[in-house]
Amino acid sequence: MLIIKNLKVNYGYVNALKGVDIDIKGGQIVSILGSNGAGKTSLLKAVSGLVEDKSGTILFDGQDITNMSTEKIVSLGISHCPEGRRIFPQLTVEENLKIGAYVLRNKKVNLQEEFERVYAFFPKLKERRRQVAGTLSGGEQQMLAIGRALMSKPKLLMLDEPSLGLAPIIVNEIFKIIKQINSEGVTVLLIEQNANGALKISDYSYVLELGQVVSEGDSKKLLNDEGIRKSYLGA
Amino acid sequence: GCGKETKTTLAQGVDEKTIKVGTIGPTSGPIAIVGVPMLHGMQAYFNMVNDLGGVNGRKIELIAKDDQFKPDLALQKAEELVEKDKVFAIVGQLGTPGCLGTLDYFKEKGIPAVYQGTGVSAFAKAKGNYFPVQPNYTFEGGLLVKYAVDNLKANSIAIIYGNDDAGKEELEGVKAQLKKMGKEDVLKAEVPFNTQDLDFSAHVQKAAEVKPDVTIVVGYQKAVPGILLEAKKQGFKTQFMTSYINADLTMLTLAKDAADGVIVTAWVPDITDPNNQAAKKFIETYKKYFPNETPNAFAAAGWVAAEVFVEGLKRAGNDLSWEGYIKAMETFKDWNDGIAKGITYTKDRRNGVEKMYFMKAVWDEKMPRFEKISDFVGLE
Amino acid sequence: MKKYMKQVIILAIFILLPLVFNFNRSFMTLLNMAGIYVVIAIGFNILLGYAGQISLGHAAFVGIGAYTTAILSTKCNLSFILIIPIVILISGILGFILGLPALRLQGNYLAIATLGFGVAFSHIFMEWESVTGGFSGIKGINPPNLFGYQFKTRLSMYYFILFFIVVSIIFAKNLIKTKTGRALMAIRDSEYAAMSLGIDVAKYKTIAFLISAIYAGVAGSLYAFLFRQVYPNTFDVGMSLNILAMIVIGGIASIEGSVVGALFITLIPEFLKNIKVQNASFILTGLLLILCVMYFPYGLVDIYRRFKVWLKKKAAVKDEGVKV
Amino acid sequence: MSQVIVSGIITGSLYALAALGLVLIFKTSDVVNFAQGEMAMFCTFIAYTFMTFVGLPYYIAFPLTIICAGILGVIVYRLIIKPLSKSNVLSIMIATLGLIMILNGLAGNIFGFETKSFPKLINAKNINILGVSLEPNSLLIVLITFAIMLSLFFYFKTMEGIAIRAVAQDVDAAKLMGISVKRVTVTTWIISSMLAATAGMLIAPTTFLDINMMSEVHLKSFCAAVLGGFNTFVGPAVGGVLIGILENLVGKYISLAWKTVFAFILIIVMLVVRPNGLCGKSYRRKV
Amino acid sequence: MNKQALNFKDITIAFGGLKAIDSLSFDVKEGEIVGIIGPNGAGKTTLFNIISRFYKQDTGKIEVFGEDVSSLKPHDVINKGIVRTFQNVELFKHMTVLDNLLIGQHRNLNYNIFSSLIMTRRVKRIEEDAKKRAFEILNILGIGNYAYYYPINLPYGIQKKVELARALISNPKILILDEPAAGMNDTETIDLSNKLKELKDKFNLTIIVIEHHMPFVMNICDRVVVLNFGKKIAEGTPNEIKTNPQVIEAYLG
Ligand SMILES: Nc1ncnc2c1ncn2[C@@H]1O[C@H](COP(=O)(O)OP(=O)(O)OP(=O)(O)O)[C@@H](O)[C@H]1O
Ligand SMILES: Nc1ncnc2c1ncn2[C@@H]1O[C@H](COP(=O)(O)OP(=O)(O)OP(=O)(O)O)[C@@H](O)[C@H]1O
Ligand SMILES: [Mg+2]
Ligand SMILES: [Mg+2]
Repeated sequence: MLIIKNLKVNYGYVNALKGVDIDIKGGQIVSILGSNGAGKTSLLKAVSGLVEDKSGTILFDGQDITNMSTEKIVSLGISHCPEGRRIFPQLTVEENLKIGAYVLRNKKVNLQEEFERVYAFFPKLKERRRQVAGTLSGGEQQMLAIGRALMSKPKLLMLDEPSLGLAPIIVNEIFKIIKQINSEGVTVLLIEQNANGALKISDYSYVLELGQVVSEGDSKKLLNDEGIRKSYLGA
Repeated sequence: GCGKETKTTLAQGVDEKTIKVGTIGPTSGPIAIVGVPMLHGMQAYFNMVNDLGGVNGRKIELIAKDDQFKPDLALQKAEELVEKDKVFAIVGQLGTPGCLGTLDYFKEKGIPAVYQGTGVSAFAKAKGNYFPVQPNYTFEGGLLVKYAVDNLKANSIAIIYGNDDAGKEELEGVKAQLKKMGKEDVLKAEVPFNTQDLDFSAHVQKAAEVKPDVTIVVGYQKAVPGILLEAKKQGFKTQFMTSYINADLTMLTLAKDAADGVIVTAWVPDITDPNNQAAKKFIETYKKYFPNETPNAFAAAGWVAAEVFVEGLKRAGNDLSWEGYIKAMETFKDWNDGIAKGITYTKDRRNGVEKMYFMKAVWDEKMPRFEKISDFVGLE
Repeated sequence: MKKYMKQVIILAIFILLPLVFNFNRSFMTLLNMAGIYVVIAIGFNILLGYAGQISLGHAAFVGIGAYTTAILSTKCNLSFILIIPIVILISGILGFILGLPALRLQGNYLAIATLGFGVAFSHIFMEWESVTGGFSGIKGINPPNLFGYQFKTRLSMYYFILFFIVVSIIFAKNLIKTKTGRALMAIRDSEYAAMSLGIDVAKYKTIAFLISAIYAGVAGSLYAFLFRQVYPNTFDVGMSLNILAMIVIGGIASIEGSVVGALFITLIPEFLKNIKVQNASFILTGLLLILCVMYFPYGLVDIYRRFKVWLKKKAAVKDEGVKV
Repeated sequence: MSQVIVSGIITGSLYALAALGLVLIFKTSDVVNFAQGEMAMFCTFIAYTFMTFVGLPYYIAFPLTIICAGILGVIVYRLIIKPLSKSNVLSIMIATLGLIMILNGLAGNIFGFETKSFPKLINAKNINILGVSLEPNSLLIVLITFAIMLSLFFYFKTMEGIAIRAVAQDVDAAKLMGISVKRVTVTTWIISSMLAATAGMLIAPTTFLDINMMSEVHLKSFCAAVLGGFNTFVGPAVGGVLIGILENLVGKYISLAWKTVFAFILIIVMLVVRPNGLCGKSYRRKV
Repeated sequence: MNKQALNFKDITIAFGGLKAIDSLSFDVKEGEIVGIIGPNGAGKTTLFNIISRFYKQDTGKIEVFGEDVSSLKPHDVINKGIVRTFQNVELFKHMTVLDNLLIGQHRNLNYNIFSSLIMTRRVKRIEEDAKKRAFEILNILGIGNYAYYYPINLPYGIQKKVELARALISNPKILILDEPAAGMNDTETIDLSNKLKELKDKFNLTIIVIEHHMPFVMNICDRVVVLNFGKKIAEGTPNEIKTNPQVIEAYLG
């Protein structure tokens, strides 16, 4: 579904990605691990067309999206929940969700139903739906960012550290939600610092270090890999 | 004059073929509205003179500098004209700030300065190398109020004046004249406005409260029609009078019937009058050189500046030193050949135009016009 | 001493410039005006570039400096040695007052409040005739007099102004390298973090206004000494916007940028004036403003930085060449 | 008293009308378009040209000018705003200062420097209500201003409207929502240019048409927007009307000469009391 | 060890109708590391904002070493020895990491503006010392090589560390940290918690920390306070908390 070949990303003199190959099959959950600065965020930004200096090829459903504009990429059915939440602080919670469904604006969608689906995942958001998003607590904002990403009914959902700043009970919830969405046919590309959780729910995983893929494989296998356990699982 | 070791007495900027003349005024930005027509008026006159062979065989070259209506830039441009371009004279400089800002410098240099596009009385007092043409506002204010009291028999007068140099000097003039006539109590209301104002309802109300027989309005072209329209709206009945600044069709076309019956002063014979030869020449020449423009009062002012300057040149003949030119200018005695009438210069008399006449605006959809209602009159 | 070599050379160039080229008087006037704008722009950059506080009313301070000088010089016959401290005091106080609304306002709201301040003052200069002379302004300001030497010519004023520029630059540079300057930048980047680290936001915002007002006031004083007359319509909104344009064109948060910007904006009309098309220099100036922000988003000073990067790249290529 | 208040409301609605385009641009890009007034002036000249040189009647020239204004909006966007899309807000504001010079200069060269009269929307006899004399044309302008204000207000609640606001708050995040930032920005420039043209043509009968016709209105519209609250559409109307009334009352009862000074001091004081404008919502970033 | 460092007495604050903190009381002893946990939106950050005086509580008071600080201005809080980090990282973006750390020392630099204008010898010396100290702290946290970077270009985890360094350099007695380990993986988190313990001993700190990362909390905290809907629902050692059914239901899941 998503095929990335020899992807390189630079920020001025910094080579954030130095030739990465990744292959995501439809219907999978794929997770990407890596320590701070490994280039995980850069990878997602490259896919959704948010970085300028990049080379390589990115194919989505067989279509070359390497040089497409972000809005086009997104309208093809990729939804990207970015690092740092990036909710619209001066819009209300519900307006944030509404704009999440922007790509569906010309289709007949019952927005109210979509809201309710998200509110079912995150009841907290429903309580706060008229609140200006910028005044939400950190975790509430995170929920909103995830909820907003779900609103566009994507084919591929890319989540950049969704569990960041969430209470353990919600983290578990998030993983369940990801599973559920995946079971509805959505492919998921997941970046997580919570390597344990990510490896448990994903089918396949990549490990990035200093802009390169250093290992990859079935998530179950990686979960038992000694090196991985030491660097990411705190064991 | 400067550096006259050679036997010729020519001042800087003059040779056998040309006379270089400088002018300074705002020709870009907002006040270009005044600056550009005035510059073109001068240019039209000089072009005409040059096309007819120049003055004593010398063609006039006009160097125009843009001061953006700023006194500091005006001074800088003045220095450039005098010391770098080495012009013979400064003609038709426009704008109170610029004229004031360069006054000391030009006095120090002694370069002839003909026509200041401002009514501030400082230049009449400057004497020496200064030759104002345009009547100053103090004088005009006096004339207006004198006419109101003597001819219109006004017992109560209100003045609505622009809060700028022109308006304030005009007010001075009104007050001084009333004092001279011992009629200070006739002035019932003094209402200032800011030159950028759009809403004149308060101003008109204030004036209307004193129920004046005559209301004098002084200000630039846009404010006056605004006030007239507001007065019409409020049903304020009074005899309006205004300054020569508005003595062209602009006021009539903007205010339309609200301007009907307004009395204006004029010093340039009505440029819309088909029987006026001098004015006709102006309009024809202007249209020849600037076919896309309609000659207005500002353009006429530029024309007058050039006309007076060239008359001085003619009188000076070949004695084109600064002293020679100044001396020649001082021979003007009730000069009436140009558009402007009755100009007299002596060693201590530099008032420029000292006689004006009155006109009445007539609104007529097809032919809006001014009708002359008095002869040339002065204050004495 | 070696450390300051570059600065000394630049200063020497500026000292020798008018002597070598023997500029005519009107160009010297323009240079002097540019110099005065340099002082204003440096102060304004401290306010906008470093402290992140906008002002669209800075011409008022220049006017206050100029009028204070004019009045003290003509009515009280004071020497400039006394006038300048008084100007500093008065513009400082007014800067403080304008700083007060800034404590509560941000962005456009601050812009409008300061604009209002500027417009109000330009009317006051015009209306308060008994003090400011109304539209006729004030004439006859004495030239600065130092031990009997009168700074009367454009050249002597050039050096007089240059002295103030040098002092302005040194003070500004030292300021931003130390505690106060850093506190200003901190406020600009995050008020919350600044507060939590013990920076009194109100105090430092006020300081920023105060300092930039003093720079503008002193520049106003220099203006009065240069032209020896002042008129109200000089200090209008147009001037305030010009000052803003200077530092954006030159470089926000850069002292060198202030200098470059001030010189650029004051001198371009001089280079465009020879185009004999109606309004051409006005239109082209506008065009240049746009092109500048387009091609030099970090200001004209960025040319120098880019040049350095380019040099380094060249050097790097050479190094590699050696390796191979 | 009531006459000056009513007059103030009418003048104020001119300020408000001019401010709406300003606010629209601001809401999408945080940019204050200093050239808004000059765009209005330029478009009004276009309308004038249609009427006097092409000889079109007013009711055809008006919509035609609005279309031209839309084109002007596209041009401004393509040539200035788009190339600057990655620059900071101040740079764009300086560019709009440059645009003032270009438009003002060109207008002078193309259309000349004389002051012209511009026709009103409707020419009906003044009406008199309770001793206050009113021009029907002015009433119509007030109505139009409020109508535009309301439509903008509701437009901003629709999906497209929310998209515009989203772009203003976070460009990259907006792109991730599938919003074409370019399209949204060019749309707002088109609309705001059309608003400028509308404002210009409705204001010109009052200020008369020349290259300076908008200078004062523009300054005041800026004040109106800020006083009312720059991030709302109701704000400019409230601010504009308030400034209009305030100026007249100060002029009538305190001093005509000092009214500008008073008005601005009052604006500053009101802002200090309500730092986000009278109708603006305060939004403080949370940490 | 037993002196009271911080004492919250009956704190309440509401936004609109919602009580973000509701009659909250607890204290922190000198030298302790106290964890504050609770579901999202429980009021944890709000509590920190109250300590920082960004918000004023509606009722109740806060004592620092026995002194009521409710009337302090935000910029005075640091003078009581309290300094904080922020949940979403509040670095000075347009200043280098080094400059960020120099601002951390702002109130310790004792010279006035006039001496800095002419750059007296003393000013130079103080500045040099401040720089040295900045490097010391950066090196302790292992981020010395980032001194001349601008924060925007740094990965999130490093930014969090820079913020910690900036807080530490001001010689605080009480350090309050809002989710210091967010964005770090388990290994990095454990490293950080060990580092914090070390720092605590080295600088005699009292630490209050909000964190959702349970291994971190378990590893580092002497005591944990649990909030839910602005109310304290439990308080105790990490192990007690871990097994508290109320906490499990509301928070741990
Ligand atoms: N805008 C930028 N400018 C310069 N360098 C950048 C920029 N963004 C990222 N980098 C650098 O690129 C590298 C990869 O960054 P990236 O954000 O992709 O890492 P990451 O794996 O997502 O890290 P984290 O876990 O901290 O989120 C880092 O070294 C970072 O410093
Ligand atoms: N300024 C405000 N206006 C309105 N509501 C607010 C404001 N600040 C906070 N809140 C609300 O108060 C509650 C507490 O917020 P707080 O940030 O303290 O939560 P938290 O415990 O830190 O949560 P998290 O773990 O998600 O960061 C939240 O529900 C939030 O929406
Ligand atoms: Mg990342
Ligand atoms: Mg929080």
